[in-house]
Amino acid sequence: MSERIAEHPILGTQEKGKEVSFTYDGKQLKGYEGEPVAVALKAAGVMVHRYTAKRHEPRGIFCAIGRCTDCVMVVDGVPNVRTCITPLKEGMDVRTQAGCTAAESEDRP
Amino acid sequence: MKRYDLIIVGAGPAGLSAAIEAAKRGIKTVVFDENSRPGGQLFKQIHKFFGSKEHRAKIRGYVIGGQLLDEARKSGVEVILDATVIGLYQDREVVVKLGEAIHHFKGNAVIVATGASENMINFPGWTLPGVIGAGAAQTMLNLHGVLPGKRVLMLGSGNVGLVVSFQLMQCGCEVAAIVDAAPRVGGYGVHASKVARTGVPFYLSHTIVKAEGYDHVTGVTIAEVDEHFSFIPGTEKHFDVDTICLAVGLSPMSQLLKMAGCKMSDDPKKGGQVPICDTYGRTSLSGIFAAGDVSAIEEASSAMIEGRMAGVCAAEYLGYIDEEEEKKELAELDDALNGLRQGMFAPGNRGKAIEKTEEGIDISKNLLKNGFVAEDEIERYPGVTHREGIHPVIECTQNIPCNPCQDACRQGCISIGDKITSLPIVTKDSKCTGCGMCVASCSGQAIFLVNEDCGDGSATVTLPYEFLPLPEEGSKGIGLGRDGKKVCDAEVVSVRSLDVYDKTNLLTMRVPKEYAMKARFFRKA
Amino acid sequence: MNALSDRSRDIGPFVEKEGDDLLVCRCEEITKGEIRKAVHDGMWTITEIRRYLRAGMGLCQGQTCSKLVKGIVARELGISPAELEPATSRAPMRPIEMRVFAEESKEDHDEN
Amino acid sequence: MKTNAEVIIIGGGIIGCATAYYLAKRGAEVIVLECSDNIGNGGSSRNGGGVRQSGRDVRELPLVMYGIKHLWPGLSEELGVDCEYRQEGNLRLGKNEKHAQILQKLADNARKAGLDVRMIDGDEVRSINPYLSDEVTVASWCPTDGHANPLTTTLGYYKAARNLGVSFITGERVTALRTVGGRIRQVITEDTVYEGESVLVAAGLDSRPILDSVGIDIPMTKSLLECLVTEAEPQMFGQMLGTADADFYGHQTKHGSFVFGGSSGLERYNKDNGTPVTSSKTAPCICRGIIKYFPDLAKAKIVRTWAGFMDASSDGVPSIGKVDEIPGLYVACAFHGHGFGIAPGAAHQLAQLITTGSTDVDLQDLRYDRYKAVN
Repeated sequence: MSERIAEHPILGTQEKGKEVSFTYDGKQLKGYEGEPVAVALKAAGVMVHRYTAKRHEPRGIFCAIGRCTDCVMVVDGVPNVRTCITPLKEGMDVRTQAGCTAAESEDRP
Repeated sequence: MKRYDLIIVGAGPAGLSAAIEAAKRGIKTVVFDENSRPGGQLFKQIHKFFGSKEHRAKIRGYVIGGQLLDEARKSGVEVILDATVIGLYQDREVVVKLGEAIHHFKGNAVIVATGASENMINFPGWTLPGVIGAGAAQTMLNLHGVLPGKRVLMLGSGNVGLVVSFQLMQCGCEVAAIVDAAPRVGGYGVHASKVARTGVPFYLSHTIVKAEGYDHVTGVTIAEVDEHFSFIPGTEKHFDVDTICLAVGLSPMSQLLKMAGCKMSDDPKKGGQVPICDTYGRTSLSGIFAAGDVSAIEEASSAMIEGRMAGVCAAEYLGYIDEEEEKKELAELDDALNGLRQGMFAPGNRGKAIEKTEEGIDISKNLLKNGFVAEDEIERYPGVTHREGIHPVIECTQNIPCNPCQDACRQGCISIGDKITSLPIVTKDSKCTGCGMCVASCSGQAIFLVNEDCGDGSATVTLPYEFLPLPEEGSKGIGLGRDGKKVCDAEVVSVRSLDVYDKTNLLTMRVPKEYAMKARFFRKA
Repeated sequence: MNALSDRSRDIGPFVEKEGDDLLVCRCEEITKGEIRKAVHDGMWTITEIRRYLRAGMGLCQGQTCSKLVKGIVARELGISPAELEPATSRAPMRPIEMRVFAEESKEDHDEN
Repeated sequence: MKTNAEVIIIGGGIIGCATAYYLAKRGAEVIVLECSDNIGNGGSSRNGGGVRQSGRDVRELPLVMYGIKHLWPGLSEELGVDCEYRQEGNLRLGKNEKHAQILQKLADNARKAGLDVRMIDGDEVRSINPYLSDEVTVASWCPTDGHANPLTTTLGYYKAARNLGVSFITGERVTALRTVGGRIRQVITEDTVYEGESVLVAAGLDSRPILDSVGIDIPMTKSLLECLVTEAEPQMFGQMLGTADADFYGHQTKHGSFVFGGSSGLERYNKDNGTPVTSSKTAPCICRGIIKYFPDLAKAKIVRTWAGFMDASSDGVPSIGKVDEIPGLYVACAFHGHGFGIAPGAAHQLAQLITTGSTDVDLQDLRYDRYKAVN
C-alpha cells in the first residue's frame, strides 16, 4: 500500500545506497543500504512494528526521527531498536516486537 | 579533557548560522548533531522561503541548508554528525555519544540550538499505525523518498499542516481534507490557497472523533466542534484514508538547557518550556547561549538570524571581538530580525484575530474559513487589477514579510515599497512582457499571469505548477477555481520549465474569457 | 508556597468521564482516566504523576505525552498548565546502551 | 489552611508520609510540611528500592526486621497502591578473598541478631541467579530480603495518609522550631507559624539546620549518590543485589526495567550547585560495574539517570526517637542512604512512640545523643 517516489518534482530522483536483502519476521525483503530500517519496511507495505506490553495493541512509525520510540522492533536479537533511525544493512534480522521481546506468532491478534 | 572555544549543539539553521559567525572570527568551533545529515529541518523543507534577500527569500529550504553547510565548512567549522549529546553537565561539559563510545568535551562557551519537537494530540485510535506526525511525513517524503500513505487526512492548518499537505500532493498522495479545531486557518493564506485550489477541502472548527482500523488506519471520522471544543452531534463526517497526519504545533526541545541548570520558564507564547534569556540568546548561566526554536518557536528564517546573534555574543564572551563591535553587529541583526517579525503572523500577533490588513482592507473571511479567497472578495486587493494584454494578478491578501516579487520584475510592474509586509501592487504604467519571473519567484505561489481577452473569446492564465507529470502542450482538461472545483474546460498552451524558475513550472492554460479571473489551477481530463 | 501547596484543597470528587480510557502515555500505556484518578489521589505535580503512574517514564521519557499530561492535570486542578513545573531533565537525552555508556573514550575524539 | 494539629511532621519523604499515616490510623491529627514542591522528593524517590536486612548494622536490624515481618507483606493492600514488594532474597556479591571477609563479618553479626543469612559459593550464587558472571566467587544470601518500588510506596503512604485527613503542605520550608514553656510548640516557616503538641523532624539533611534552632545537633554529611534505570527487559531475576565492594546495587522492577545504583568514589566531593545533578563520570562507572557482574545486560539501554543527596551519619546508622531534653520533639534522620526498607518499621514505631510513649522495638541504640568522641 506504500511505495517509493520514483521522481520528485522538486528533488528529482533521490540517491540511494546499494540494494540489500534483509529478513522481516523470517521473510526476505529488499531495501537500500543506509536508509532507515523503517523506510525499507514502509516501502514493503509493513505497517505494524510491534505490539504493546499491556494492551497488546499494534504500533508503527509515529515521529520518524527517533523521539517517540513507537517504531521499535527486535533487530538482530536486540529489542527496542528505533527502526526509524537505524540504518539498514545487508542480512539484518528484523522482527516484530511484542512487549519487550520478539513476537511469537500467537502474540499477533 | 578536550576543550573547544565553542561547542554548538544542533546543526540546524540556528546552529550552523551561529557556527559560521563564530568561526569566521577565528573561534575554534565544533557542531554536534544527532542526525546523519546536517541542516536540521531545512533539508525537509522544499518550498521557497519568504522574507527578503537578506533572509534568503525565494530559495528553497533544502538549498539554504546546503548553502549554510558550505559556508560553515569554508569558515573552518567542524561539523560532527551522528553525534548524540546525552547531557550538558556542570562546567559546560558536553557528553556526546559517538559511535560505540561516549566522549567528554568542555566548551569555553556552549550554544544550544536543538530546535523543537512536534506536539501530539490524542483521540481514540491515535496509536494505530498510520497516525503519524507531519514531521514524520516530511521525513519520509523528502529525506527518504517513500510515501507515508496514499490518502491522507491532515489535522492542523498552521503552516506545517499546509506545507506538508502540499508536499504530500507533490509526491502523488491524495489529501482528503485539512481539519482544524480552530475556527480560522492558522497558517499563511497563500499556503492554504495553493492547497485549496487543487481541490482539498478545509474543515475548520472540526476535529477528529476517531481513527478507524484494526491494525492500521483505514478511515477517520471528524465532527464539528463548538466554541468550547465540544463535538456537535450530527456533524460527523467520515473519510476513507490510510494515513492521518498530525500538525498541531511544536514545542521547544529545551531539556539540555534545563539539565544544565538554566533558569526556565513556561511560556505558551513561545511554545512551552524555554530558557529565560535576553534578546540575543544569553541564558541565566554564563557562557551558555540558546538560539532558534529551542528558545521560542518561530520560522527557520528567524532561527538563522538568532543563530548569528548567539554566535556574535559568544565571540564577545570569548574575547574575540570587543563590546563595541558586538553592539554594532547585533544592531544590524536586530534590524534583520525585526524585518521578519512583522505582519499579521508576527510573534506579537499570535492568537489575535486580525480583521483588516495594514492597508485597511478587510481580510478574506472565506480564506480563513475555507482556505481560499472567494470570487467576490478577491477584487479588493491591490495586486488584483484588470489590464489589456498580459499582466500579473497578485492574489496576496495578508501582510507577511516577503518581497521577492518586487525584484523579480525587470519592467518594474510590481511594487511593495519600503515596508516589507505591504501587499504588492501592480504599478500603473508598467509593461508586462509575460516573462513569468514573478510567478516563479512568489514563495506563496500567489501570482498569476492573465491575458483576460485574447481576442478570440478566450483568455490565458499562467500559473505556478510543481507537480508531476507535467501536462503536455495541447492537453485538454479542466480549469479549477480557487475553491478547487471545476469552473470551465481548459487547454494547456505551454509549460515553461526554465532554470531561473527553480523548479516552479509555469503552466499556461487557455480558458473561455469569462473565466480569466476564476480559473486558477489545471487538471488533466 | 504556591497554588498547589495545600494538598487538602477541595478539587471535588473523582467522577468517571467519557474518554477516560483514552491512552495518553503511549510508551507506558497510561490512560486519561488513570491520570485524572491520580490527581484525586493527591498527585498534583507532574513529577508525582510520573512517579505514581510511570506516565512519561517509558522509553521516550515523556517526549510525546508531557504536554498532554500537563493539560489533563491542570484541568483537573483548575489551574493553567503553565503553573505546573515540567519534569526534571536528566541524562541521557536519548536511550543509550550500557556497553556504550560504559565506554569512555580516552582520546576525547581526535580530529581526522 | 490548617496550622494547628496534634503532631507536626517536618519532611514529606517516606518517613514523614508513613509516620503521618500510622499516626492518623491511631486517630491523631497531623500536618506534614514539605519544603519541596513534590512529595517524597529527597532520598525517598532516589534510592535503589532495597528492602533489606542483610548488610545492615546490628543496631538498626531489629527495626527493619520488624517491618519486614509485620508491615511490608500486606503494605500494597493496606495502602491501596502497588508497592511492588517482592521478597525473593538478597545476594551480596564478592569476587575475592577480601570481599569474602567483609561479607563473612556482616553475616556473622546478622546471625547473632537472629537473621537468616549465610555464605554461599559462586556455583550456588549462579543457581540462584544464573545471569551472574563467573567473576562472582562468593556471596552472602539472605532469603527474607527483597525490594519494592520506592516511588509508589512513598506516594502510597502519602495518598493513604491524605485520605485519613492528614494535611500536607508542599513548598513550605521550615526555618526554625520554637519551644514554649519548655516544650516544643511552634514550627516556623517563611510565612506561617504552625503549632503542635509534638513535632517530628524527618527532613533528611535539612534536619540539621532545623534542629539547630533548638540547640540539637545530629552529625551528618552530604554525599551525592547516583542511580540509573534501563528500558524494560524480559523478567530475569527477582533478587535484590549488592556487592561487598559497594560498586553497584539494584534489582529488576515489576515493569521489567533494571534500577541500579553505584559509586565512583567521588560521591563526597561532587560539586553542589544547589540541586542534585548527576556527574558525567558516575553513570559510565556504574555501567562498567554492572557489565562485569551481568554481561547479558551490556546491550540494555539506559533511559534515565538521577542523583540524590544521602544524609550520611557519622556511624552509619540513623537517629530515630524522642529528644528527651525537649519534650514533644522527635527525630528520624541520618538514614545514611538506606532509609527506604526500614521506613515502614521506623514510621510505625515512631507513631506508637508519639501517641503512647512506648515502642515494641527498642530504639535505645539509635538515640540522637549517642555520638561520642572516638578517642
